[in-house]
Amino acid sequence: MFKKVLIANRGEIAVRIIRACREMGISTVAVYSDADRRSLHVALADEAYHIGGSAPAESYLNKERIIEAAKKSGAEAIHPGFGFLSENDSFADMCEKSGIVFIGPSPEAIRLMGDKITARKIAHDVKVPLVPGSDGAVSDVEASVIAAEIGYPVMIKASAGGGGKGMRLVRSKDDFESSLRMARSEARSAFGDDSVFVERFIERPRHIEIQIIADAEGNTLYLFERECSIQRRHQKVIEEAPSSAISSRTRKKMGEVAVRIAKAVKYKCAGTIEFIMDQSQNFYFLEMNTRVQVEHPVTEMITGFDIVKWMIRIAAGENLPFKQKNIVMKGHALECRVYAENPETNFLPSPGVIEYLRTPSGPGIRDDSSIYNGSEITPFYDPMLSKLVTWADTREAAIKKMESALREYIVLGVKTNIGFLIRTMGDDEFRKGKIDTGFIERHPELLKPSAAGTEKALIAAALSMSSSERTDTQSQKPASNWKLFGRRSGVSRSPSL
Amino acid sequence: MFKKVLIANRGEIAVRIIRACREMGISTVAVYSDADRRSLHVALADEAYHIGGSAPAESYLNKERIIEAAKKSGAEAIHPGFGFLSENDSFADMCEKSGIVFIGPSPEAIRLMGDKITARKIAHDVKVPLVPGSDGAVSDVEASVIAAEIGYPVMIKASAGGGGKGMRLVRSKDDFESSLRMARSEARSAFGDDSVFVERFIERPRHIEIQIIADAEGNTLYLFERECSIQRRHQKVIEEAPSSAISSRTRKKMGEVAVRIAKAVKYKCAGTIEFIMDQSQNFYFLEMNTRVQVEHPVTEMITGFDIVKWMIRIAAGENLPFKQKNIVMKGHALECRVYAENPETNFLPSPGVIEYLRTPSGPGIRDDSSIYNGSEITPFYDPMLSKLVTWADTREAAIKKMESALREYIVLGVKTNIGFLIRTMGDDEFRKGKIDTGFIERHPELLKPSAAGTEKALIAAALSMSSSERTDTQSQKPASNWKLFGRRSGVSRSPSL
Amino acid sequence: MTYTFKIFDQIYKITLEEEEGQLRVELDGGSYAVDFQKIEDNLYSFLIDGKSSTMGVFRKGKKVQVFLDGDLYELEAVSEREQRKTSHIVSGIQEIKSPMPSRVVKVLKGEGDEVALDEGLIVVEAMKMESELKSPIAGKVKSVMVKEGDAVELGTVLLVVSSE
Amino acid sequence: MTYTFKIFDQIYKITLEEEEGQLRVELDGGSYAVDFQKIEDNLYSFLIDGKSSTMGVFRKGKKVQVFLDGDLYELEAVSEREQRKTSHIVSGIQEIKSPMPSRVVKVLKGEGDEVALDEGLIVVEAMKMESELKSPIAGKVKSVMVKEGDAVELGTVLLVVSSE
Repeated sequence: MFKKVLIANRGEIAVRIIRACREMGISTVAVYSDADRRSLHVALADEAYHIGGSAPAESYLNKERIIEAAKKSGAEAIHPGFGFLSENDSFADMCEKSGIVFIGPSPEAIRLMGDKITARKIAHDVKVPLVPGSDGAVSDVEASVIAAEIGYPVMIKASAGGGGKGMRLVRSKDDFESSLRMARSEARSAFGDDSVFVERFIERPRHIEIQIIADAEGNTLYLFERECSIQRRHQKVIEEAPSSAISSRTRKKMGEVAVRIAKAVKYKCAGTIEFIMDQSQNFYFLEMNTRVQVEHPVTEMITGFDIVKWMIRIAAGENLPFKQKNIVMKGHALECRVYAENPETNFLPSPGVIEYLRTPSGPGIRDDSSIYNGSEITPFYDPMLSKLVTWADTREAAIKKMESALREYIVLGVKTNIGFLIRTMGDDEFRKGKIDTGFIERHPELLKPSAAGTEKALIAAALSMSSSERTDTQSQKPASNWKLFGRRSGVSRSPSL
Repeated sequence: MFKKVLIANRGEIAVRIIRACREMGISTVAVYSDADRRSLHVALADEAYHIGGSAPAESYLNKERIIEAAKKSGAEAIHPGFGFLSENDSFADMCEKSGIVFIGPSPEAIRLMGDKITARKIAHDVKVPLVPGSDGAVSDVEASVIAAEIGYPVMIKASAGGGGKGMRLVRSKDDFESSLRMARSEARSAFGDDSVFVERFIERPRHIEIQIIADAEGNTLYLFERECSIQRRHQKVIEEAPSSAISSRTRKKMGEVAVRIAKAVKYKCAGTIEFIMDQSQNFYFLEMNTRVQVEHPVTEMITGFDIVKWMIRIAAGENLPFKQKNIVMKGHALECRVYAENPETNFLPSPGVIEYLRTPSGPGIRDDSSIYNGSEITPFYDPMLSKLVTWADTREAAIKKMESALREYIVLGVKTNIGFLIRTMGDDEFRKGKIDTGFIERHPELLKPSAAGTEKALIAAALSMSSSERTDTQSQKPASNWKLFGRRSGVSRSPSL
Repeated sequence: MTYTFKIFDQIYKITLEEEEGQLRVELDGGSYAVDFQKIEDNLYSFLIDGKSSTMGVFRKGKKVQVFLDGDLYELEAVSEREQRKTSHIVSGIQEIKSPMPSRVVKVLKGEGDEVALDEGLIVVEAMKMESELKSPIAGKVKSVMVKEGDAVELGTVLLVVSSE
Repeated sequence: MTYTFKIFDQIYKITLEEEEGQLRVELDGGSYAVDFQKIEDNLYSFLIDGKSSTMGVFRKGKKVQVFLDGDLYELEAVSEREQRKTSHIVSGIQEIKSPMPSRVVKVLKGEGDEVALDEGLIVVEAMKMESELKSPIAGKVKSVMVKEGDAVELGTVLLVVSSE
């Protein structure tokens, strides 16, 4: 096993990987940008190296600086997390050439699956159904012709993309040109490549993905599905496992298809095959993510399988001691991504300092987070604060647990989507599992604070007005109860704020 | 199912029960003493009623005030938690007579098992082995005669006791008199009854207990064992499930014995049968706790069974839909009780305000706690801050996870036993499972900070001396990174504290 | 003491009074006993007729934000005179402000350009996500304050559009 | 700047100096590059030769407490003269102080009573747990400051014992 691993990432996924390493007795090396000196991944790692400016291009995308930090620290392997360099085949190649193990699949597998057009060809070759669309990157003119051919609505997607960047849904011909321009521009700034392709948009589609894991000997297992249909701006917000929409027959079929795709590229590592599914359980290959997924915890909760630890073990040469039949699922898990964003203004990010934080905990609660009291959400990176995960024996119980846990969350200093998540947990369609990727668009009422809290808010506001002149003297922490012993009741019923 | 439940307790167990109710759609009513107005159980409950002064006798032991609060709020049932009124048969009786369901066993079962001498008789009747000792409460003279008869070391125990109060180990005749006096005095102030009994002390004993659950129809299941051998001052500090010391044959035997005892008193509710076990897996009945146990989470983690929810369901008239064969265990769970106390001064409590708190989280971590940033540990109640629980596939992995999680814990403002717990997780005997109730006594080196941190502490101390004159200007929070954008590097390498 | 607030475009009157050492609130015809305790700066535990809530309270002049159950409620103290005003007519001169610290990716309209209601004016990027800001009125671009590549703060005026 | 501290009954010298904008520490023959950042009041993130630690630091006069990995390290700044002093001889007059806020349950010895080393003097209770405080020396009880039932603060002198 490795003695030391460098984590080429930040935020909660860096923390997740550092925790896995600590528990395995592996020393950890963090890297950080100017903006991240106070971040939790720096605090929790054994060592930390500064690698450049706050903009990702100057630090977390700076391959040379990261390799340099690995060499300086003596790390034998690099875990890339997700985003940044995780699906960059040339970085995986550089690691190999520097004698450092890249904790992920081969550069070749990344390259093949990283290009969506190649990936579709591979899937097609192993008889996996595909959504009709352009056969590859297209010019502006071709794009509009193909869009007309397959019929609106269509999706425009960045060839090099992922995570919803450079992706646009176009419902009518009139919007096509401007959407194409936006998609290319986003693709260029996110991936340095503005190629896009076009495909049919499936009405009320569900996003279902299969988690797979494979070792160097080619043992390839599927860890069942995740349903990730609740999305905003084409980014997942709520994920769950298992999906309430598929039969065990479909589950098995999807799992076997996923394993077939992985084997086609001699895949070795954890990976995810994403599918789009229509309302009749017909599924089509979307893409493969050749890395750990944001939403991997829900799979861990229902299987008891630690995906991150196994990625590290496989990279270190261990083989999976399980067979497919040893992988069983129990109960239901739900993940809510808590973002520093404002649902009322189309989910605009809300950077700032976490002035006060109280997180939910207790039975069946898992909080994968990188925030703490006093931590800072900068505008340089994804505004995800935490992944709140619940497990219970049924979907209904997991939803109730999530709703209750979200109500315990207190985050002051930045706006969050917690209220929106609470309302979604209470939504009748959501509870019944009637979800698809258009769910949020269809439910604008979930975005606004509910009027239910109006009276309470009014009382709090009135008290704050009445106490304006005393703010300064009241801003200290209350004295210890021990000291207040004698004069307790006066304090307990203080009539003004 | 109940619409509203009153929780007649405080601290983390009140929070645990409130969370269970919230998730079941039951409204919750908290009660609080003067010292607890700002406590988490008050914040998380739907309603809260003040019931008196900070001393337990004036509030959490005040039966009339609690029943009054239940009637006023319209609560249909009362959950007593542990400690306080949880094993008070007259309170259970009062509830019944007031038309309020007591979430626990019948007053009769509490009464029978609450008196240790009666409990021993019942166990003896159903052929459960007992530790040799006095047959009941004894006078000072009788006590010393019996002690001499069964041979030192002997234990003195309060008849009405529990939780280590009024309990004393006596290793030689010389100490007997003073120990007896202390035990009686503690028993009197804790339970209002100074009767004690005497029994043989088993060398290097392990404390093993069986969790049972029984419904009104008499379906009685055992949820396997917990090992609670790591104790200080006769109070449990670290618990785990399963025990690494017992064979599956012993496990089954103990489970069946426990069910026999429960059935003998027509037990209905969750309960725990405590045994003392010698190094050859011979076990003797100690006592039955007719309530939820502090350490119930480890059982929940390995079985996926929610003990608190089932207590409520059974009290509401539901029956267990499981058979013994449906209860399976998976993996290993560990619980560490994090106390505000100083291990170096024989675990003296350390009350105060939590000035800063950062808790561990992530996969396999469960933190049952009632503290938060700014909360207060008063000298009126048990100084337990949190029960940190880890789950992993093996005991070794659960220990490593616990060690890593404990290192993430930051609590400023009060002294804690976290360092002691970290060192215990790293102790060779503990890792090998060579534990017994004398473990902490045998390992005084675990109580003191390790010298490993000396250099780091010296560096921090020197920096604090060098910065004395600048303390005030530095005491603000750092400005937003966004604002510091341009002058970042100067700040990031600030050469003085 | 009576206060008047606007929230969700509704006007509410609320009265605070002390009665035998107990704070009482009159609101919308109801009367409530209120007890509260400070938890930390800006964070309070409330018991309103025995019902428990933890709320964050942030006041800046006449505006008060209240954090409750994951939501931020925005209230505004209003005077008698303001209560009679109807909501703003969206016309006249409109400033397009940056909704957060961001970078200007593309300026879609120049000075003097005609714009339709909801037509895109400018594209900004923050946290790797692009947002197109649209015109709240039909009219003409009066001035453009920024150029592509500029880093802008929250509230920076980017363009001014006029309906005249 | 050089500081001298006592910790675990050992004396250490530690030197801080700035070198090309980088803080360096000399300690026990080793030299370390130190970078630190404030997290909150009294809490700092340290990188010592690239090794990461989060430490709480509390200073009161010459005493410094450092929180690290669940432990509280107690350090004391010492002068040259103090370094030569040996540890206190446990004799003379000893004050028995309350180790925490508590209640006096039983006073076991009265004024003038003889006491042996480690003999019980007084029983106090806090958080429902009784503790017997023992005599650190053999001698006589000089005075008793409290009576049964008294509530006492941390550090309150309960009894005075003298070896003479």
